[in-house]
Amino acid sequence: MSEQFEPKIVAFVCNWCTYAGADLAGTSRTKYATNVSIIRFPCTGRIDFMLLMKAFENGADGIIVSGCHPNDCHYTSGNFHARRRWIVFRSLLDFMGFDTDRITFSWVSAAEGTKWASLVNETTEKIRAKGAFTEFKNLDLETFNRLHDEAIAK
Amino acid sequence: MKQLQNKVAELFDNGTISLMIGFQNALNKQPVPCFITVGSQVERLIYTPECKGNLAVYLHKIEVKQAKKVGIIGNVATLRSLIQLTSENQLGDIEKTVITVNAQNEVIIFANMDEVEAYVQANFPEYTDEDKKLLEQLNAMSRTERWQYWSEQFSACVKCYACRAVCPMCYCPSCTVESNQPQWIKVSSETTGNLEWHTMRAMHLAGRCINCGECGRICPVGIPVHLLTAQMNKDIEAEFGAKTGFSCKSGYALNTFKPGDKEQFIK
Amino acid sequence: MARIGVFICHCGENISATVDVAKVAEKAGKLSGVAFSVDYKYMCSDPGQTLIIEAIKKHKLTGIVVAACSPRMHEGTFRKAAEKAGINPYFCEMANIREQVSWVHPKSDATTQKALDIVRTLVEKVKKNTALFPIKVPVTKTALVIGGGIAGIQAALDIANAGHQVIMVEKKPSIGGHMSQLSETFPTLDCSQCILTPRMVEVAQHPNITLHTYAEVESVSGFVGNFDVKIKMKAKSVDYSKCTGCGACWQKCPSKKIPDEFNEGMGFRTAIYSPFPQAVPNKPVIDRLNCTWFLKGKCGLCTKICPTGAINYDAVDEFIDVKVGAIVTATGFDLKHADFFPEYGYGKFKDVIDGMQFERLASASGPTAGEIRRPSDGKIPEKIVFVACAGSRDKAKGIEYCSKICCMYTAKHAMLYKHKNHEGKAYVFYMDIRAAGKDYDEFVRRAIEEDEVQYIRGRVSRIYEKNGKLIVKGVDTLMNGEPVDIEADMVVLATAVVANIEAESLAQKLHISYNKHKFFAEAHPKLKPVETNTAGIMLAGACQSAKDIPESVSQASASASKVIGLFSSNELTREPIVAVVNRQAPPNYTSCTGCLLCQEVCPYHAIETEEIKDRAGNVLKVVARVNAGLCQGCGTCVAMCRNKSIDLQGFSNDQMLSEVMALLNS
Amino acid sequence: MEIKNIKSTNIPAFFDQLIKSGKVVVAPVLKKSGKVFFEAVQSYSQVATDYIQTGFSAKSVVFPKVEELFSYVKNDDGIEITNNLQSIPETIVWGLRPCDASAFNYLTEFFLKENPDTYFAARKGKTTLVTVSCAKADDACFCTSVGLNPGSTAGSDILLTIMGEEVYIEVMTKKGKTAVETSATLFTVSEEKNKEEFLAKITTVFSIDEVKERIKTAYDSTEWKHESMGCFGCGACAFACPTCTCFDIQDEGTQNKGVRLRCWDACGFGLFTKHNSGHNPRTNQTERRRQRLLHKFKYSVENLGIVSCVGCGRCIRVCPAHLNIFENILSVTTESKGVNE
Repeated sequence: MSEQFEPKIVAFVCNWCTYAGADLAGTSRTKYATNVSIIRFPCTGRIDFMLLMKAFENGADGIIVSGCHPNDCHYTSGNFHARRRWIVFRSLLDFMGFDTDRITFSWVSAAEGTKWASLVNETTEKIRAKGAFTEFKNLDLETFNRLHDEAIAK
Repeated sequence: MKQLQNKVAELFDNGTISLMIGFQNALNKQPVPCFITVGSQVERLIYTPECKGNLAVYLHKIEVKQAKKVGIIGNVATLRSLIQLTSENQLGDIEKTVITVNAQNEVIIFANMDEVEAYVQANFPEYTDEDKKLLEQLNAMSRTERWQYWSEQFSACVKCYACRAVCPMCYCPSCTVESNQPQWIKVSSETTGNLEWHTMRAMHLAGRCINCGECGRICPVGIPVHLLTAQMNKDIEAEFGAKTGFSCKSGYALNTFKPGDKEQFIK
Repeated sequence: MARIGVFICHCGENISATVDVAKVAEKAGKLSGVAFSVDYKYMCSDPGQTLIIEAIKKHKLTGIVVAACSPRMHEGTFRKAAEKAGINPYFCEMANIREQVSWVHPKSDATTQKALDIVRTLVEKVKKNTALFPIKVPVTKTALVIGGGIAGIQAALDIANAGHQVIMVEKKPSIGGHMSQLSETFPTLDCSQCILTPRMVEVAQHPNITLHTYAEVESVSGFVGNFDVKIKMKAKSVDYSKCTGCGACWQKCPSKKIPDEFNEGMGFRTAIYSPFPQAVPNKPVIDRLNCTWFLKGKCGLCTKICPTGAINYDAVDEFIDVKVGAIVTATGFDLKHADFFPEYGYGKFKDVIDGMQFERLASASGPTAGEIRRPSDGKIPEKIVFVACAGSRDKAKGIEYCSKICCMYTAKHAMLYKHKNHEGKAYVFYMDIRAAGKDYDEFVRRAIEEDEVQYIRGRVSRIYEKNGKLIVKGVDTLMNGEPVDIEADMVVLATAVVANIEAESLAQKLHISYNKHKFFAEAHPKLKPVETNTAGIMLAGACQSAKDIPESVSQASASASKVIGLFSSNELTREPIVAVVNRQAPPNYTSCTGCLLCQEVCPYHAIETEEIKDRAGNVLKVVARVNAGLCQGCGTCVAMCRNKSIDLQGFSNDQMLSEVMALLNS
Repeated sequence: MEIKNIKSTNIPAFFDQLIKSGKVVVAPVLKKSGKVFFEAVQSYSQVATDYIQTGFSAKSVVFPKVEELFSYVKNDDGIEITNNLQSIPETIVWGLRPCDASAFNYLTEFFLKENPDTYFAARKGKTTLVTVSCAKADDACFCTSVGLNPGSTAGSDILLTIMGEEVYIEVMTKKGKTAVETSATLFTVSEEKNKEEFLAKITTVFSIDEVKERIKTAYDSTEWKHESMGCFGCGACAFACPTCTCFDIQDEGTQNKGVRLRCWDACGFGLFTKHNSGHNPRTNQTERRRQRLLHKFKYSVENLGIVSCVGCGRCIRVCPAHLNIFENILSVTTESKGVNE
């Protein structure tokens, strides 16, 4: 039996809602997959799209971006700004042929520990089914010292 | 041509400008930028439909800023740059005199930015047929084909940053691509880093790019980088109804929001 | 060179049961830049903190990572420990390996690996941390109290008595709130107005309190210690500096048939009116929507009659700007009524009333002078049915919460009725009796046992009229669900307590959060029950959730003590998690381009402009500057600044990118 | 030097023999963008023949845009360092122009004269240059002004000159000879011929000797400012240039593994001379462009005795602002005749 693929997933979450929601999942002892690790931001508004790019470049197979539901933002509008940024970013990624399905956007409130757990599980399953993210790695192989390495590979 | 030269000479004579940024003919018959500092040099000035270069970018040059009173000529794309730059508070320190030549070959000297706005709004450009075709082709591709297309394009990028250098909207004194603390993007030119660079550039210009197309036109390796921002502008206009380089007071699509922005992609 | 200490907490067995803490400590010890690593049973305990402090000193640590519970739990604890050991507290980070690892994953290698990954991530972050120092901001020692009900009154008096200035804003013509409408109060049955009105007068006469009635908060800007509030003074059409409150005007006013809000529509008032006899201030306002002068342009009787010439039809809404350091929000609640209970016939049958209407009927100052008479024909009812939980705890009605006060006031109503009509019969339909307060259960027992109020556990399905009687159809669940039909003369619904209708718009002005029922949200349900998430704004009373009088008063006093605490020093210390615009050597001075596209993004209007000048005073460029007093540290400006000229202290670009890299590169 | 002939119809056969020899063959390829670039190819059918000049020069064969100097891995035993020197393949560059070939002479001097550069030496030692002389030129070409011509053999291992049906072969070096020997039967011995009529006619725009002399005092010319006004400060000219050698050493990696890279850089970038303090000795584009041009015509002459501009005209063709190097040189040397301002 072949070992099942365990994707690496990074979650970019806001401190006030989703991080607290993830804490609640813990306090409620709700079990979920180990594949997702959280990086805590003050607000979804703080999440720079470049950090998502860097996560993929450094080997993430999938990403979760999650914050407060609309109108619930601790800072009143950070999540609204984030939402607009993601609308544009997704359309750019899609135009470049990037699989935007590898990024899961979500609103998880401080009260939604269960939603957090199922979000993690569903995302893990989705990315597991997609397999490892190799597009960036392949690019590097393709071009690094291109003239020469290609020849050596032959 | 004579009309333009006379009018510019007049501007020098009455002290309205001390520097004129325009076009002149050069050896390979291509119009090239020229910088005129005295009225007697105006006979170098030309303006033809081939003068597509976006001279607005020069307004960020320290030497130009020092001239204070600057005349600048350009097509609608250039005028849009000026509008967008005004909305981003970038032209406050220059007294500029904006000139264009319309389809009837009349020289227009705008009295103020309101007039520039009115002219731009009346002559708001469409995407060029070529760009339209390319965008259509790209959008008709499957996602993986697009990925293939762009990875091949970006693998040729040498990070000469000519795309950035010619862009009037890329005026940051230090660019994030050059930041090394933290290092967002590798200095070396390899495809992932190149792709990150162009992604970042497109995101930073999304909703700000005025579609002059210079970046794609001048790329020494022929990457049509302008298509990225062109597509972004298309999407942003469709999604949020925002036009770039349209009004000095119109906002930036990405620093505002509507509570009802779409979110079906958010779980 | 960084010398990081890593401290892995077992949290008893909460962490060590599923995470191999010894292995995490061992592996963490090998990470580059880590000088010390240890695991311990309870890091947050005194010996645990001592261990950290000693390790910092002994190993000359430059930063620490405590891998334990959520930073939301103990970040403060460990930062203090770091500070005690002599390093800047912001060189302490917490790796959450309890709530987000040990409690959610089974014991396995993957769980231990995840704990280690998180530790490594935070080690890399802390390496990029910088020393941060608390921000000091001056405090304006004036408090704004929004709402003049019992909660607002209590808060205002407490703050004012502590020697600070208070500005009270009340939207109605008089303070007093719902409490002024009540007849008697549970569980003592003392007269509500008797205990309230002296407090109202005290507010009006207090030298430290400025009272603005018939006024509303228009906008709020600024930040803790330094709020700028615009107050809308609605046109009263009466000049209070001239008015003596003699009452001649409202006695003569010809528009007399206006339903009286104070009496819950069961009496009438005039167009120029003071809401009730003990109103504070006891001066009238003109209800322009019902005044003949304003409707038809004629009448003017009150002007003619006013002995001091105080009537001013030309008065307009005025706005005043005040500067306050803290805000107490005490805007109270509303009761659900009209059309919410078609099955109970409310609004259709005159004798189906709500609890507040009953209060007015029972009140000596009410429309029946305290005699309980039914609204339809003025007869004294022989049978009254009280329905508790009318709307509350009813998912179908969209209100799943308990309104908390109804069990008690229903018992009180039944009692009051029985005291006034010894022969009358009182029935109470209830779901559960929630009488958990001092002397509360005794009170309910008294109603049942001494006053013979008949309690029926079950819900009322329908109320209809038959032969001049109200037929109440319900079930008695204690009698195996046997149907119960009662022919009543009057029905009183203990309708649900809901948020003030203007709560949402006020919350948006104040930038405070609220729950889905529009009740304002406290900063922490247990530990910060009176603060909001916006520093300097406190909650008092039923605007937060349904509360009775003692609870509202306690919370008001708690809010007041928070405000007094805030005002106890001349400046306020704020967390330095704020955005900053970078500074560079000339000739750039800063990489900020001055595009100012960030200004629009900031929810707190914290981004200002700054002129950069050369030595001769010439302006070189205009760039952005963050007002550290206003900035709340969300970082939205940081993510949208194209060339990273703005960074967020504590969550800087360098830190966040290091975290991403470290998490993914083992 | 050996002189040979080959029928032009046999060129593909010769080319395929070179590929079969197991060496990497880098040749001009027409890209989708309509521009011609050097690329490793597998057959002659991929090779572009109708071009004046490739977009970029062939310098990347010996001086790649990104070159790994070494890589390191940290493990329990310590740090392990490895480099690629041993795996650099034998490479043939096909179809470069005489100007480019002569640029290799400059590159060799630059990298090997003092403190020889191991990486360059290894690559150069394994590279054979098969040059094709120019039958066509454009307005940007000015090799004749810098002492070269469309048929120069300088730097080449083999120079091919197409003379109608015949191709005239000048085998200059041992490496060239080895290349020819892969298909010895295709070649016939030839007598020396005059290539002149098969070469492009290129206008000489200035006398290099005069320029070399006058530029000595051109540093303070006010013309630099006028000539550099249009310069945006991108690196297109430097990256396209066959003799620009600016590089930047970059370490890329994480805690436990990484590489040290040599990447192309350009003295025209504002960042090139920027100090950590924020101070930048070259404050504006005028100074940066002057540096680039003086390096080509003055500093490299002083240091290595070579004018390091080969007149290929690439910088003129790629410049987004259409700046023209020889016009610039002419103007700064003309104006500064005699006096310094």
